[in-house]
Amino acid sequence: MGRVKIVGFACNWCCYAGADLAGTSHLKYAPEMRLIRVLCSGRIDPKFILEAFKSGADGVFIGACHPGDCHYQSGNLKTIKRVMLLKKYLKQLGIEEERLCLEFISASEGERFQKVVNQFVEKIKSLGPLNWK
Amino acid sequence: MEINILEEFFNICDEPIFKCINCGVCSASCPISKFMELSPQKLIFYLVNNKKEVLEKNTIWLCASCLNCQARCRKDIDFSRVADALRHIYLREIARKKWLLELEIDKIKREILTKSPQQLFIALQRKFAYY
Amino acid sequence: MRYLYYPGCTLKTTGKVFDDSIKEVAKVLDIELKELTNWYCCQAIYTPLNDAPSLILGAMRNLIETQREDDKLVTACAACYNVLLRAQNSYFQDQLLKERVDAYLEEELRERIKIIHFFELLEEKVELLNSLIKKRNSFSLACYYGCLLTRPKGIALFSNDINPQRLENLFSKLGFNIIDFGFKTRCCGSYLTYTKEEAVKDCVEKIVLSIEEAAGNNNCQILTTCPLCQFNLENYQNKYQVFYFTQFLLSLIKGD
Amino acid sequence: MAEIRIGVYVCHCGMNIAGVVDVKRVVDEIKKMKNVVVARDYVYMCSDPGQDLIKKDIKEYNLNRVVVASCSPRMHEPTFRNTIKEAGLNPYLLEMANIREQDSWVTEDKEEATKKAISLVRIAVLRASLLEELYEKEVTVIPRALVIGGGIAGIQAALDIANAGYEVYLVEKEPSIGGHMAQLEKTFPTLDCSACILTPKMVEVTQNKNIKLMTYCEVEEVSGFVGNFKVKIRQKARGVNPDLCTACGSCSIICPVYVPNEFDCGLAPRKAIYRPFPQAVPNVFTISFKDCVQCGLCEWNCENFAINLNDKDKIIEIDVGAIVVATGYEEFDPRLKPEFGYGRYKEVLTGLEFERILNASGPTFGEIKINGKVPKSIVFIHCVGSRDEQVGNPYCSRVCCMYIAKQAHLVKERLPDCKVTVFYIDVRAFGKGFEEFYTRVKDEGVIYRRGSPSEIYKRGDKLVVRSEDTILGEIIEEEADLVVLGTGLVPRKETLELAKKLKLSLSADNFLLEAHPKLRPVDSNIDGVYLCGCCQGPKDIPDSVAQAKGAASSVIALFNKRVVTVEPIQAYVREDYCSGCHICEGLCPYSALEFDSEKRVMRVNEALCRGCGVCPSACPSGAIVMRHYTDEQIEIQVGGLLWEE
Repeated sequence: MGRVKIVGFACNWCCYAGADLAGTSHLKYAPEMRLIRVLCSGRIDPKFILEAFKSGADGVFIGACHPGDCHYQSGNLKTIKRVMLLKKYLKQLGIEEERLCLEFISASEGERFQKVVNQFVEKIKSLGPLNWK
Repeated sequence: MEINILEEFFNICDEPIFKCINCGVCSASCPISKFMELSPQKLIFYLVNNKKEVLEKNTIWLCASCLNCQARCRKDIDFSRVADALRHIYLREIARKKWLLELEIDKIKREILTKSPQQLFIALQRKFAYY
Repeated sequence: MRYLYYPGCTLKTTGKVFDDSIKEVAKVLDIELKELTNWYCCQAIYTPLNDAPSLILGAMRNLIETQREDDKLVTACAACYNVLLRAQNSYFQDQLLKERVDAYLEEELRERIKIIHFFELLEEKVELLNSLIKKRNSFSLACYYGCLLTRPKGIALFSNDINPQRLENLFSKLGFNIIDFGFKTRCCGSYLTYTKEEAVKDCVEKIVLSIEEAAGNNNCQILTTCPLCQFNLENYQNKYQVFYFTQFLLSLIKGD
Repeated sequence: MAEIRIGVYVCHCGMNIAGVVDVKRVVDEIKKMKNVVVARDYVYMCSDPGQDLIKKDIKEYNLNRVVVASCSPRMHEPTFRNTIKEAGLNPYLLEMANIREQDSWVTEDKEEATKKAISLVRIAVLRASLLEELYEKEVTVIPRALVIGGGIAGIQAALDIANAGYEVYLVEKEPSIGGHMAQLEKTFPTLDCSACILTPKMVEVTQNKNIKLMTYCEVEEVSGFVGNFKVKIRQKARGVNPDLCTACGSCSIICPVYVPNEFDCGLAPRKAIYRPFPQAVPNVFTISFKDCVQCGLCEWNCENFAINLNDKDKIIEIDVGAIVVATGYEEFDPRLKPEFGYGRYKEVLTGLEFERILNASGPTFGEIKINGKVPKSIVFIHCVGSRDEQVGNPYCSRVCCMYIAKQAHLVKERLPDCKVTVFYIDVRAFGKGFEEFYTRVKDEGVIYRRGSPSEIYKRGDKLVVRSEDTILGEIIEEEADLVVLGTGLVPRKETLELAKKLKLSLSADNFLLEAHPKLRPVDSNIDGVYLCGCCQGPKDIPDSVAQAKGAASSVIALFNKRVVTVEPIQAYVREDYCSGCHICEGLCPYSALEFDSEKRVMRVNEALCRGCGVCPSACPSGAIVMRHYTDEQIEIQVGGLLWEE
């Protein structure tokens, strides 16, 4: 089956608003993307991501503000570092690093949200389900 | 022959012609638009309205792909691609060789034919015939 | 420096003057041009249709050849330059097209080939060039670019498609008076010579008018970068002399 | 702990949700979940009957958690929080599932959309079961406002706030307030003299005791939040003491340096010590130090000793409760469209430049002259830099159609024999009195031809405008002595920097983004920061004034409340888990984490914490808890998304 499971995290101020804009503009994207709202991408503890992979996620998506635009000054910069480190760790665990994706999407980039989500879901579909236990 | 020109067009070309606001900047910038039976802007308007007459106009054969219009188009439409696509529709659906039918190669002045750059002749062949 | 050189069909025949002058200018500037061993016709025009990948095969074959010899590619013919560049660009941008084209090719193009116009090499050596010039004439220069080197925006050699200045800059550094006219990137009429001669006449007339307007009383010569422009401008007007820019440079270096 | 009783409410939103998502199925699925006492669907949950339904159920079923599945929480979370508050529940026991913006509107397949909706509602229910009561805190508002930008919008906003009895700082980066409106000759469509209606307002600003006018100043840094902003303002070195200057002008007369006057769009010169225009407010001179040669003549000539050539920039710090951004627009630079020859031909002017030519106090004193000659034919070109994807401005600038009509009218009025041709693509005369004005101008003999010109070149001493008349279908080459480009409006570069400082969002066209395009047009994405005028998007004077009044009344409403409630979404430290390792300390952008040296643990300063949650995700011992976004609450959502269906 081509069905994949994806966990999305979005910061309230940029990516979540961008996703809402994609909605108000009626831009269709892959229904596999389901977002969990957090106030800042800096809230995303690496353990949530590992937890997601452990519980059967095939891909994890993080939407943050563009560097320099963070509502909380620098939360997204911390996320960048965490994600970079986590990708190395994932590789060691035998998970393709492409399964974790960090994208910067501002509140006005509804179209971009649609594009990156579709690309990401496409990518995960081509990688197939994660067989990791 | 019955052809749905719009459908045929979108089969081979994805220029966003529906974005056209008919401002006419393409016609104005075209150095040869005064020799055209339909100016580029009008041609796109005809095409958008699915009029297959576009294939009978000399416009598509006169476009030399100089991209002057593309450089100025407000909506980023490349007219030369539109003309190319229509040309190909004509050559595939109506006649394989446009220039043999109408142009009569013998009428081209001999001194032009011998002096002119090779690429000119190849370009002409590529634009006017389909093998 | 050694480069692979792609002359194209015209420079081997009716554009021989251009070819010869390029080779000689390259020689005095210590640029080694080695002709691409197996070169094909670039197919003269770039026709991007969704269902006809064969229309860029010629250009792609040349790039594959270059890849085999593992080098940069220098061309001077404006049409070849334009076609090679645009073909390569769409090959790398359009995944579907790439797959279709690859089906016809013996090997795929792994990464972008650096395609250089001969003019860019001259720009780097402007000081050497200056010292080599024996005699300067008193003519003002009108640099006519034509369409193929200036468009489409973004990938063309001269990024400003309406009022490019690079040729002007080169020749003013060499000490020439420049005529800055309006129609320097307007189409010369191209192959309409065969099918609609009056259109070409009209185009050339407009270009000449524009030069006349800007030149005033100055003695003026036209420099071209393209065999097509050269032909049309030579053939349909007799007010000004027309030279390839390399041809003109060579005459300065030779001093005749 | 009391039993958790959740009520779930799925909204149809008319057909917006129900048209794609099988609402009944969602309800049926959710009813099966643990803790769900009642689940219902209703056509408009946000309507009064919808809200009453929730309130009734809370009473009847003794609910203690509510989940609403409808539109984005960014839209209606406050509404439903209020609803359950009225029914006696803590507002933070509400959870929303976004099944409109992030489901029904973005999913084509109905089956997929329903599945996604079930999954989204499911995680909302799971999260709801872990929600805790939180109590909002109140913070007093500093009843002082900052207005950035002294154009017509900024002036109007400042006056309205000041007249309501609150103090206002009005900051302007130029030496005088007035903005672009001061440069205009007449205003469309009523043909009021622009200066005559603006200058009284400018004077009112100086006379109003509540307004502290800060010209030649720029905002340097902003921190804080609604009700309590701290702003650093740079007072640029002016070289003249405004309290001593009598504006006699003797300094300017003797100054030997001539530079182009920005106010006249560079068409006339000014001195290095100058006043942009005679009606400037404040009426004082300013030295532009980038032009000044430090000859000292002005200092020597000033009788009041007002001049100080060693003046330095100063930083002023102010505390305000609200900020109004009114930074305006910039004219599009037509050099980006080289085919129009702007910058190459002196006879090609921008709209604003021609406005100065028409202006009685402009470089030609209102005489329409170009190169010293009266033009016999003038061509206007619409949409230069607007509706043009080549230069990245796909939007319509909204004012060009009408200002060209106005300028064409003024030309016809002053030079009846002059041939006036206007090249347009569409004429957008949408405002009050616009269409009538457009008809009047056409009736006066202005020729409107439909077509966008492709280039302008010279033939003899005439300019030739080449265009297609798309109605006639023929190519025309119109000769003209003067061409006026209908240049569009683009966002100011400085505004982009200011947006960074204030953390404001931008819309796709790079203008500032309003909180909601329809319902919150003056609010920004930051509480306590309001937008008005052209910084939010191109608009004409009445629209700018209306928006300024809207922004001002939002500020006044905020000040009248005296307090703002702060969301209690903050971190706290569980002291028995904290080892005092200080890792969190350096991460906090607000320095809200302090070390308690007695207990040797960290502590969150609640006055500073904004609730971003960077610290809890870094705490190695899990001692920091983020209220309303706890680890458990997020993890249960992750788990919920991955349930096997």
